[in-house]
Amino acid sequence: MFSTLLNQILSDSTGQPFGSLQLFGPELTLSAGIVLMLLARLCGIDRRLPTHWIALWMTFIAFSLGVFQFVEFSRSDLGTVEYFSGLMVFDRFSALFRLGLLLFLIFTITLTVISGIPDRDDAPDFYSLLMGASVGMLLMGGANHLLMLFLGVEMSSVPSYAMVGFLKGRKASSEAALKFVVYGAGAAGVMLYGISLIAGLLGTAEFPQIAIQLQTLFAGESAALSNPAIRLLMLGILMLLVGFAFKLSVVPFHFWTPDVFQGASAEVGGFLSVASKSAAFVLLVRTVLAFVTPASSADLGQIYLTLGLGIGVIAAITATFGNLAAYSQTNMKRLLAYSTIAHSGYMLMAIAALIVLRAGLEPGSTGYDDRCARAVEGLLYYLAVYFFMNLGAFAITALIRNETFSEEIEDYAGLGFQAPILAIGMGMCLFSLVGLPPLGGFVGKLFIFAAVYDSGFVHPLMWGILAIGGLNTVFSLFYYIRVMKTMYLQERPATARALRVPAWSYSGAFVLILTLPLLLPLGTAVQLVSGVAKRAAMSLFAGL
Amino acid sequence: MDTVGLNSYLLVAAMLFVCGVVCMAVKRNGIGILMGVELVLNGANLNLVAFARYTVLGLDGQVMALFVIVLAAAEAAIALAIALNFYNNHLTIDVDRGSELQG
Amino acid sequence: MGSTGETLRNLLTLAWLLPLIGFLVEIYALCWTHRLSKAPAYLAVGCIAAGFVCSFTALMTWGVQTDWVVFQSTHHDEHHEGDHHGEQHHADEHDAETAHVAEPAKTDEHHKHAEKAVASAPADALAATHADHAAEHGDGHSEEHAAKPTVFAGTFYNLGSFGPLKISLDWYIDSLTLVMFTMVTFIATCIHIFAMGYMQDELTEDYVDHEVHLANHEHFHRPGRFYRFFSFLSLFCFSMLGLVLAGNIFQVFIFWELVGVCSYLLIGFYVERKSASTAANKAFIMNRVGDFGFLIGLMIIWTSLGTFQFFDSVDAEGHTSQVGLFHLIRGTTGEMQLSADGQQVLLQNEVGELLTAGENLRSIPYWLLVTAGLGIFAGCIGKSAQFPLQTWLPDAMEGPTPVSALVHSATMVAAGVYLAGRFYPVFTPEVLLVIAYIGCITLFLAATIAVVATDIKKVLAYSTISQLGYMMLGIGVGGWGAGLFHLVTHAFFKSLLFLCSGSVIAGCHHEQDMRKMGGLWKKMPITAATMLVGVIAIAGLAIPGSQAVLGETFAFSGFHSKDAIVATALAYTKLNAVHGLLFLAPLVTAGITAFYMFRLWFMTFAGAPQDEHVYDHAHENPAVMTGPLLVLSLLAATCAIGGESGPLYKLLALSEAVPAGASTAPSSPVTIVLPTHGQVHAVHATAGKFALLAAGLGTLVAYLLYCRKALNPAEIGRQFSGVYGFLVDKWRFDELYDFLFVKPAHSVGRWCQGFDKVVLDGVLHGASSLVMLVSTWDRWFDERMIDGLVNLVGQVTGQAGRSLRVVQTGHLRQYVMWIAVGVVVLFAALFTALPK
Amino acid sequence: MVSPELLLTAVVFLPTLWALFTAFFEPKATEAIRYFGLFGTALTFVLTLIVLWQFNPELDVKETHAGYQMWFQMPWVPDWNVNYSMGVDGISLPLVVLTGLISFLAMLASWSIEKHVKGYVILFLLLETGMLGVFLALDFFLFYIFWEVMLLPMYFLIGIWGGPRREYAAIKFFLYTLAGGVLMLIAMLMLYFNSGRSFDLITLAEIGQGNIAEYVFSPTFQIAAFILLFIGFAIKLPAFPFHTWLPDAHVEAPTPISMILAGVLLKMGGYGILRIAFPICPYGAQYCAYGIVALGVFSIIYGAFAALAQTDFKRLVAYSSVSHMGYVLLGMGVWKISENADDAVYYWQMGVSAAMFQMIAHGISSAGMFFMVGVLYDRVHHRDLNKFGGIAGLMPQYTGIAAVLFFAGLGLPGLCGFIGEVFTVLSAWQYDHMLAIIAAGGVILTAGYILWTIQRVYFGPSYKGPHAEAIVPANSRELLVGYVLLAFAILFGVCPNLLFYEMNPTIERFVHQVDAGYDKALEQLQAAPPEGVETTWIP
Repeated sequence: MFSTLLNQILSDSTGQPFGSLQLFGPELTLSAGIVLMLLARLCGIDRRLPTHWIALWMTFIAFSLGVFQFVEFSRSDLGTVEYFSGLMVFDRFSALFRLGLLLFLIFTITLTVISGIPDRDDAPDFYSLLMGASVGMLLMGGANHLLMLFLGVEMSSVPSYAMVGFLKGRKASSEAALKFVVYGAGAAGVMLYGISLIAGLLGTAEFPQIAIQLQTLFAGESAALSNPAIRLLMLGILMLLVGFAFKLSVVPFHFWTPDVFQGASAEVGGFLSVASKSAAFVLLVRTVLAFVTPASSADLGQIYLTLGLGIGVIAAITATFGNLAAYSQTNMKRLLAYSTIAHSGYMLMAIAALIVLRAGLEPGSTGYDDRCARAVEGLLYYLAVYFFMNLGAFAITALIRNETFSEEIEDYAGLGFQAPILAIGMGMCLFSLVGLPPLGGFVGKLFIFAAVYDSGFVHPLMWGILAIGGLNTVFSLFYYIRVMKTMYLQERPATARALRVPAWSYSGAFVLILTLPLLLPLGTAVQLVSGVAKRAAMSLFAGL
Repeated sequence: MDTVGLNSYLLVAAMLFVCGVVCMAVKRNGIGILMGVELVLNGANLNLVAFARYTVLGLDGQVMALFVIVLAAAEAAIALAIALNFYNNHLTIDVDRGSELQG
Repeated sequence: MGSTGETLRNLLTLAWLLPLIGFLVEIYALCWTHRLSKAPAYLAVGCIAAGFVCSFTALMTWGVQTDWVVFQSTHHDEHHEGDHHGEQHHADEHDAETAHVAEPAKTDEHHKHAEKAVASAPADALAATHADHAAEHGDGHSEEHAAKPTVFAGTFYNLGSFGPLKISLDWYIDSLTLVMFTMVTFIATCIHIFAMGYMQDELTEDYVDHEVHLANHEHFHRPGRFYRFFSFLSLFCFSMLGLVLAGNIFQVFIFWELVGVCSYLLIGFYVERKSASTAANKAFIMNRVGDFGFLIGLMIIWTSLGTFQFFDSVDAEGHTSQVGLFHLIRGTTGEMQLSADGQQVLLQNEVGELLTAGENLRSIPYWLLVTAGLGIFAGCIGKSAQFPLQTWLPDAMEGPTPVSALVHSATMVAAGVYLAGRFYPVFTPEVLLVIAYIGCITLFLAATIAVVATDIKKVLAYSTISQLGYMMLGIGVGGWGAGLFHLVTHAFFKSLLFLCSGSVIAGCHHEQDMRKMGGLWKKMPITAATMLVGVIAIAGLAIPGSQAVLGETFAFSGFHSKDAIVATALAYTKLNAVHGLLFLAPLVTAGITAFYMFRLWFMTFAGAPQDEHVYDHAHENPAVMTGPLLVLSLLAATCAIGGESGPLYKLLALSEAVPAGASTAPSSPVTIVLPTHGQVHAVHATAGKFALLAAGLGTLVAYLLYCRKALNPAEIGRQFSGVYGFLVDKWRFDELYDFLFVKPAHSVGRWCQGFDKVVLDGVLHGASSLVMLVSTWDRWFDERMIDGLVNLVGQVTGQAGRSLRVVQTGHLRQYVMWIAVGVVVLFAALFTALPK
Repeated sequence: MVSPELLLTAVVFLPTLWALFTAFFEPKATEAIRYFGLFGTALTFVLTLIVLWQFNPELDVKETHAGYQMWFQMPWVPDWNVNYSMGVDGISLPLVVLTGLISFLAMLASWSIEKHVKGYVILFLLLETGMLGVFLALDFFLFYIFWEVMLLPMYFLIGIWGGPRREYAAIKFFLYTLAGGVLMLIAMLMLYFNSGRSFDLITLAEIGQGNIAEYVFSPTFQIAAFILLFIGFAIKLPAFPFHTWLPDAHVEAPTPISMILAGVLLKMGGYGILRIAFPICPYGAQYCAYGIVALGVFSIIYGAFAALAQTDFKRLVAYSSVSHMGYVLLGMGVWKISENADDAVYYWQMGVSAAMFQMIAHGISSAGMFFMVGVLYDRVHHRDLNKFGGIAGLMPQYTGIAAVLFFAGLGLPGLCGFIGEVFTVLSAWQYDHMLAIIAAGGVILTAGYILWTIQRVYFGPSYKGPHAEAIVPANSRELLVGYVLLAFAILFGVCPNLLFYEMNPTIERFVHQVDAGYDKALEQLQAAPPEGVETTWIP
């Protein structure tokens, strides 16, 4: 039995060309990297070979593996591969996510190297935590089981708690970490409780089984709230969603976000805001698709539709809240935290649209899968854009902090002409966050809005949500442009420290590499990424 | 209600959960809050095990519970470390003292 | 159209464009090279004189072409002649425009239509005229000239076309055009020459403007602007000639505005003087008020009739592609065709057939046509300074005197009358009535103000307004020829008068107050003599009984033309007794006119000098200024020779588009009957006697008051101080308009401004502060509300659960608490939202 | 023949390329950067002239692509059916050339910019790309991108190089336009999802006009879409009550940017209405026509009154823009459907032509007026109307040009403003008598505020404000800009047919197509009452 298991893990005993461990390669590489770094410190190698090189190289290897897998997998005709006896799943969707995440990791590590945030002593710990959290996120991306869902969430969260508190000797940092861990743990507890309810009710925790079990459970029974099973199920789903809401900082589970982002270093903030959100969204898509299937009975479909609309409303509230609350911020990181909340709202609209379309459209009607896939595609595209624009904003905040020792917006005055590369980069990121063409943020927002509009054909409330989304674009302009205004329209005080960040420095090059993709390809050569995103999104539906 | 059935377990688990949540909400001591977290997690664990026993969830539930226990341990470790850090900076473990970040 | 048309077009176009070329050269070349030489003046004079030669040649060409029809009907007795001209003209005009079609049978057809038109004409009051009319057509008189067109028209180029709608620059030449061209270019030439002397002092690098006082009590110094004056004059001549040459009403509007702006530039020539620039603004804006009406008229015509052209345009194959306005409204006979209920005016084509659109007859509602006519006339009111827009013209005297002579008496202000005449076929009787009354009010009102005016130019300005009122009245009472006749004669004597006053002013070193003059005839004999000619002309004096001796009344031009107007007015009043005022007012005013004009002359030239300083320095002007005076006085005396049998009147009358008396008064509240030529002629002698009597009386009073000093005018002024003050204040129109329009406009402007600032921006700012408020509220909500809620829940939990110490809030715990609260709230929400 | 892909792409992106090159200049080499930028705008202008030269207005419609010449289409985002598609017709061509011209002149007027010249030139050139792109794009997505692309450069151009209240003005401009853009975006999505996923303006217009059987824009749908689009464009136009950004933006913007704003940016509103709102939603347009006309008339009067109350020279000119752009709305809206007058459509055609003409004319005259204000401001650094006077004596040649340009704004015959204003008003009578009369009343007010301004600024014995010593006659660069604008003002005033010739065939086709589109929508409405928005879907 053990040999069978081993065999199953190592080879393609599931009848597929990809072995489980092979598919798990990038995660393994990262784990190996963690071990290597810790060993290196043990042996004192880190005094000669800076730890970040190990982190960078191992991540790069993992990335290469990911690329290899992606290419290989794209060549094959396989839609979905389950591995680790169905705990994990591999498809183009997760392959793409994996690529993106690893690339993001490379960027983050590079950023930390440039900005020098972990000092030499702490580097192994920091990078271990970073890569460990990434492993957790990778698990989230491929989770095919409620347990993996929980494990992924926790594995990504727990190292994050530590990273937030990494600015030693800073009150704010430790406070943020404590808040984060308590809040996170509480949310995780609620989520786990929800998972236990769902698993118990359905008698299964495997995603593909959930829909089938739901069918059998409610076969012949009314799926209305009068049915206690439904009440229990709803409670479970709600608690599950609370866990997601925490990860995504959706109102009213967002309270940790500003405090944590302000307390943590900008680099960590960037990592949290992009990677952890992306992973959560990817996982949410998977979860949603596990529950909401074309096979859902009409009653259940109605319930899901209501749920989807509810999520839409919450998304609208989140976006509005985030944008409004960002107005009165004076700290750049805190502002970006609220902006993160707002953008979670936008992206959650895509999820709402997905649920509404999935539950409300007549299964088998023309373009049923395609229309749902477009919602996911929009989300993916937005995540891709978000990757660059939000990391860019945090990175530039970090770089400016390194120069001016301040993260207060008022200290940015006149930077536009002293450090043009940083200011222009910041401008591109922020305007992309607003959603102005020809930057990627516009295209992403357009795709999401398109999906939301499309779902409006199912229920007009979604059009209202779209209108609020549009309005929010205008709201958001104010506080983003306030930063630009400070940088360009105000004079730098004579007493302020002059700074020079030339374009040909590492920082300059990094900013360029990070922000140019917003314009090209994400903003203009849209097809490049949108094609990939579309195929990835379609792969979620082909198998169902 | 002669026999101890699934519902009894669930009830106990629910009580644990609620206790945990209340503990998290009202305790000022950081460690106390962490204990609340443990209560919540264990409530869920009890659920899982009970479901494993009484429903078709079977072994899955028990395995999940095991994993959760491990995770809880890891989480507790990190949380304690952070609490220690907090203590280092604030010379207290009273979470109410940490209100520098707000607004 | 044949070679004559082209010749005429070329000549007049040349005359029209020469001043423009002059303007461009003056303003862009000579201003740099010849600022201080007279070259700009020579160029301007050359251009306008060449224009006069061209115009005169054109007049001759036209005469030859038409076999001098003007002079051929002298064998007829006068009654016949009057009627005859109207009829003949119609035939001619009709033929002219279709001459190239060369249809021999056309004339007969034309008559047939004419008869048909008569048969269907509803207005019985005019039946006699119609019968007369038709009979005239039958008698063959007109046919001898049938092949000799008197109207030539065509298109220069297209401004824009929209489907079948076309707007173009056209030309339209008939005897009226030619007379106007010749008159304008001639007078302009004289005035240009005069101005060379008058503006002499501008030929300096350091011109001292004594009217402008600087803050440091010095006079204003500036370089002279001799060249600029002449360039503006040239531009004005171009615009004025363009107005006359225009072949469609839209083009008239274009040049209408252009003469307006030239007038603006010339009034405001002394831009440093606040009064000058204000007067310029006033002139332009008052004109714009009139143009507002003009524009409404244009809109109605354009929309209802689909064309602006006076004439029928012809496509390449020789078919009429667009019937002109005159034929649309009046057909070939000069009669309007009304629908059965009298509410619609049916449109006709170039041979008098009714036009159809689909199955319906094309028509324009009668009231719209009335409105259109009133609108166009509103433009005339503005341009000709008629009541109630008369106030700008006296102020316009701020311009140099040659400008007043050319622009504000002889030509531009007369353009309103010209347009009323040109557009006469489109006017309905109701419009004519309005025109008559406006003219009537104006002529009296202006004359009364002139009586008390003391500024020599202001007197002339009011006299101009009054005389323009006469012309309007003439046109309004159906005396088309009389009105335009007066236009031409007035142009001569009024430009003469203004130039004389200019000569006086120049001779007295820019003193304009008549109270400081007196006895100047000794110092300036030529000016005094020529001005006397002008005064007699405008007063309408004649030698009684000379008719018996000479075969016609011996009088200067003004007598003849004013006589014609008064006679028409009398005939009109006889037919429409209700409107008796239309005869009485001009008659009385004829007396007043004579009074104030002689008052002017006596105060200036006769008696003893009132101001020694002025008198001592006064001197006669050089020949360059007196020469034009002599030439103009000759013409002022003789241009109307022969009266209504003379060449000028007959030349003009040839262009009369609508037969006298031809009109239809449908079911409108006012019934008006217009007099025919015959009816006018019948009362001519009577009217002439009345008019002469009035003028004589006026002259006598003036002589007694101001020459013989039989009474003290100042004493009379004191005795009637109420009336006197009222007249001196120009009937207080300026104050009224300021109160009614200017101040409210500024207030509304401020309101709009305030609305923008307070309401619109207020909404924006309010919204933004609301957002800020919500944003801070968010924050507050985060800090307080949640705290409070959590405290509450915490307390409740604590009391219900175990005994806890007093719960003290802390952020972190509240955050965590919110998880639980959130779940509960959301679950509750879900339960309410989900289907039960 | 140059290939259209290359030509039009070059027209649009040459300035961008130039901006890229400019980025490599040493920031201190200001003079070189200015000349380089000038060269770039000149080259772009030449390219627009080549487009003009290649355009043949008399070409039979069958030889063109639905009336568009130099049309091309390349897939851009095939998944979303977004195409890179451009072309010109009689509506866009004059505006393209105008953009080229005004940009060139504005760059020539930019010598007064002293600070951060490099950044200025780069942003200026990017702005030009946006403007040209808007006029050439034939794909809604592309159009929208260009539309929004202008925002950023404009924001910074006002915000950095503007006057004292520049931050406020810049954000106000940004906010208004972005809000309009969001409405347009929603409308764009509506159209996209109801047309079988098409952004192609030609296809959308065909559907809107009922020429494609599979898809129908129902009347209610058209009304909703039209209102969204219209507000989006009316903000840019700007029409009351969306106009308050304009005075602030104009006043605070540096002179060349005011020229661009008034000369080109405002035209985008009108262009958008003609290119998108009307053809795609004929029923909606007809439904709202009265509102459009009323709004136009109200803007005319309101702008004129507000101008009368100004004491700031530039603000006055800005309000005059509100007034003048009201004529554009008026001309476009006079679309009367009447059963017994078949030729009403010709009056509408005249209205549309005149509105187009007014846009061009206003582009010339208002750009000129702003430049004239700027020339004075450069010298005396204030704009208080009550503190001028006597400029005519001090700067005679400049005053001559200024007077003519102001008279062009006043609508004096022989100058470009006249044709646009009077033709629109002439076309309005058949639509509504009362509104036409009110609009005609605008001529009095216009004369009032313009003459009063001229009197206060140019006339009078002496200059009353500060910095009297700085008033020197205009230099040759300023005169060049002035004379070029003057020449065009006179040229179009005397020979309006030069413009009408280019536009008329297109506009004639436009009105007839839209008219027919309305009829079809009406038939549909009468055949079956609408029941909400219909869903159409093609994978």
